Amino acid sequence: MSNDKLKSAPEAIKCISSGSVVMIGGFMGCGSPKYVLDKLAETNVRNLTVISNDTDFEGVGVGKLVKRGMISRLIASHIGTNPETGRKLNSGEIAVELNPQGTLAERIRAGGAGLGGFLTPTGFGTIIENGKKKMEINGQTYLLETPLKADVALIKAYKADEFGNLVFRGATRNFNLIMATAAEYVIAEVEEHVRIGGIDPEDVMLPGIFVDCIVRGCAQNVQC
Amino acid sequence: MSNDKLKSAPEAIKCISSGSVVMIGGFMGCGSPKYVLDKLAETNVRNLTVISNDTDFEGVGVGKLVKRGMISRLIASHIGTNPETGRKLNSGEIAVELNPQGTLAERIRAGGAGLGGFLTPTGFGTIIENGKKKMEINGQTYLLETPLKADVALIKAYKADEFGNLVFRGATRNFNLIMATAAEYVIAEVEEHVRIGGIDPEDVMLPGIFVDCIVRGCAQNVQC
Amino acid sequence: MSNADQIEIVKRVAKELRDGDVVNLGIGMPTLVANYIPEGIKVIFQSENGFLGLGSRPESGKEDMNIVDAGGKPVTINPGGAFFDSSFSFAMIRGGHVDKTVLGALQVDQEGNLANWMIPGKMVPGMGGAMDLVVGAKKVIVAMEHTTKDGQPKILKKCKLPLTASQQVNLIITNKAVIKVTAEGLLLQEIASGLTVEEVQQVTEAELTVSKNLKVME
Amino acid sequence: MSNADQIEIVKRVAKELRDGDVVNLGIGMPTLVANYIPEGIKVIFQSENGFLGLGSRPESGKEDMNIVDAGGKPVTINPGGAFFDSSFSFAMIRGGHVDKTVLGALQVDQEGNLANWMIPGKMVPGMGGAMDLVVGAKKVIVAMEHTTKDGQPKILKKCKLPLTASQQVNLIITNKAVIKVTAEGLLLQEIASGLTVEEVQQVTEAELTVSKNLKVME
Repeated sequence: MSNDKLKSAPEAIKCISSGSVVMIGGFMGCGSPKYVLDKLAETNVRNLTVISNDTDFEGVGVGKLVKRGMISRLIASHIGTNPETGRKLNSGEIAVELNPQGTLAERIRAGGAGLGGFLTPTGFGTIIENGKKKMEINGQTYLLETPLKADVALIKAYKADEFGNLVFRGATRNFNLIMATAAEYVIAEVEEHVRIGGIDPEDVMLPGIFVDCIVRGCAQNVQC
Repeated sequence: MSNDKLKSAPEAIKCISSGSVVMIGGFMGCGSPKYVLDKLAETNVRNLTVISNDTDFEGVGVGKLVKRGMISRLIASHIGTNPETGRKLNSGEIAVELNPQGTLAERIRAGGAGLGGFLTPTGFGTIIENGKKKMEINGQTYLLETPLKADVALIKAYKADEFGNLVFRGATRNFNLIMATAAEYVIAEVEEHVRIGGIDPEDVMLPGIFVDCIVRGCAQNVQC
Repeated sequence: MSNADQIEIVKRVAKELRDGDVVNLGIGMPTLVANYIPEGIKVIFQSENGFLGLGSRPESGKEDMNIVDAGGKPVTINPGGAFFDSSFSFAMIRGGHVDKTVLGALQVDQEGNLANWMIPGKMVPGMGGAMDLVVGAKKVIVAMEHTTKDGQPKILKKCKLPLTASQQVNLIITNKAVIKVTAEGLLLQEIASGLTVEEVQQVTEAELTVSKNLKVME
Repeated sequence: MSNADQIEIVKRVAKELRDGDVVNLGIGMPTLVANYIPEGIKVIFQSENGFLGLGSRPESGKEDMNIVDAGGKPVTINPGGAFFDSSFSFAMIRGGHVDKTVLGALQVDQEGNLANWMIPGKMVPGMGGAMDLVVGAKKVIVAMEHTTKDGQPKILKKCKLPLTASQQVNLIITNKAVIKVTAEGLLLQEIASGLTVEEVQQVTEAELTVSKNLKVME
């Protein structure tokens, strides 16, 4: 087994083609795989279904994919920080499905965990319940939410070893960690890359079996 | 706010009374809060409902509660390592509900996460499905499993700070981490106790808001 | 709303917080509550993007872009804090491990219904974490100006905008009043200095029951 | 079962493993598979109590009781391994992130049903993680002696004991044969050296279809 999963960004993103379902980690740009997204924005793939918490800010990160018209369907919890997404929602260019943030996170976790769905109290009595099965358990009503999976997940971590074990910094775990469990192919953009043994098993935040490919990116504040 | 949640074991376990529902962490004794269990075994509480993966070995850890006849109901995934539990199951002294280990873990997580239940493929086509609602999602049949909660959770970690932030070692996270989220009152037995700031926020495995009380115990191999 | 009004609101909200509370502050005005925590109590702020122990804004030039609040702005984490992922964060929120959440509102009604996430055909930013927070937090405090900019009531008999959550609001704190949501309707507990009950009722669509212990807001 | 028979079985199981596979070995005989991994391939062992990278037994006196296998016995973790909690471990298992699991069986049948966790009125140790593993692992390999101690078939038309999982077994490896479970029933792919197909069928209740490429077990 070749332990080293390191690839160049253009090589890594060959797994994404028009029509792919792509999960993208990050929270308003924090912990977003910006370098890989920049490279993806240079390709001609179209008609992507993107699952991400938000669409970052206009023209940045996921926002680049929005600007270039690469996304036809979006599942997110918040698009307010990127007005262009709102405009494309209104014009019909992007079909947007808004999920409560906790429901979105839990649906992704359920996808990675082999669950058929879960019952949440969130959204009961709101338009979020439209079309969903309702169930009463111990006198409380819950909505049945179903799992989300993807063809590819683009995530960002601070450090990877050659096997793909990941360490995150600060609040960047957000959607990155769970998305890595719910996609067929996982590309992790990292700032540091070390040999096996360079990350203590006690410090691993996401085991390497979930990571298919590692791309060297840059620190959060720096342009690659 | 007094940040220091440190208590003596006898003081801590006053929250447990006859009839309490108690979650107990550990996996065949690994990561088991043995010192707190020893102290609990010296009390006269009876009729406990215990939720734990197993009942350790005969007369050890949870096994002490079994031996002293303190448990009337047990929810576990495996009792094979403690033949006394099997004998008390057969004699009717303990009502045992066996759950698949993944279902048990997920039910506890669901209890802590405010979910009304989840759909799992595990147990379909076996006696585990008896009395449970079945649902078909995308052509696969799942069982609806409901959350578990407890009055008290007894858990074991390696290190705590004064606020109750916990660090675990090795494979001892097992059921300890999730149980701390699913009980009204959580007692953490630890080997080391440090000031606030003594555990870096990046290294915290369970946030202190889940821990009500810290008891100084001993290392895994050592008798207190 | 005037700055002075905002500060009156957030100061009054801060008095609702108790020692040891785990609190999530919504973006906008609610974040200001952190500046007015009464002396002698310690509150732990939760940031739903993944940490506990949200601290003050970093000095200019010392920002760590790996640590941002739920509005995406750089912040700090206090000693004793902890980071985690989004599924754990919302397990915490939905599971009742957050004591109080403070949010703004477009509308709130006498049943404790809250609308604060969209205006159909106009503004659809998305609900973010608000729906989970309002359902999951033990106590939901709405902090807002009493009326809209053009003086229309925001405290209604029945919300007209799409709801964020059904029957979850516990307390409404505005620049004019403190109102408790009860099973019997809205209970006026405090009014701003210089106002009469009638004046508050006049700008409130829902009917207010006046508490026997009606006080002046401080 | 003789030690030699056991070793033949686990050696043959080991040949099913591919470079990079994530593998969970059931307690008992399956754990021996780890000793016979073919040269040049690297396998990552998962231990359902909470880690990846399960290594060899520690030297006597060097046991770390914080690191035990799913049987509660002290083991080691290899460099590149990782620890996690039980809910994450079973998310991994149920979610299809474990490539292969190897388990013993009391009975297995022509539909791929497996019974290995209880004998009513006699032995009720509990299923532990077996039900999740058999449902979740991409490939389920049963490793067992071909018959019971008194020579009764364990490979049946229909399991009589309570099932561990329904229709999940992919391959059965015994001291007498390698049998693939297909939609059309059991396919005999290999037989132990010195045995005839008839001899294997005689101790197998379910009907065996003989593969066109029938081989001798190695």
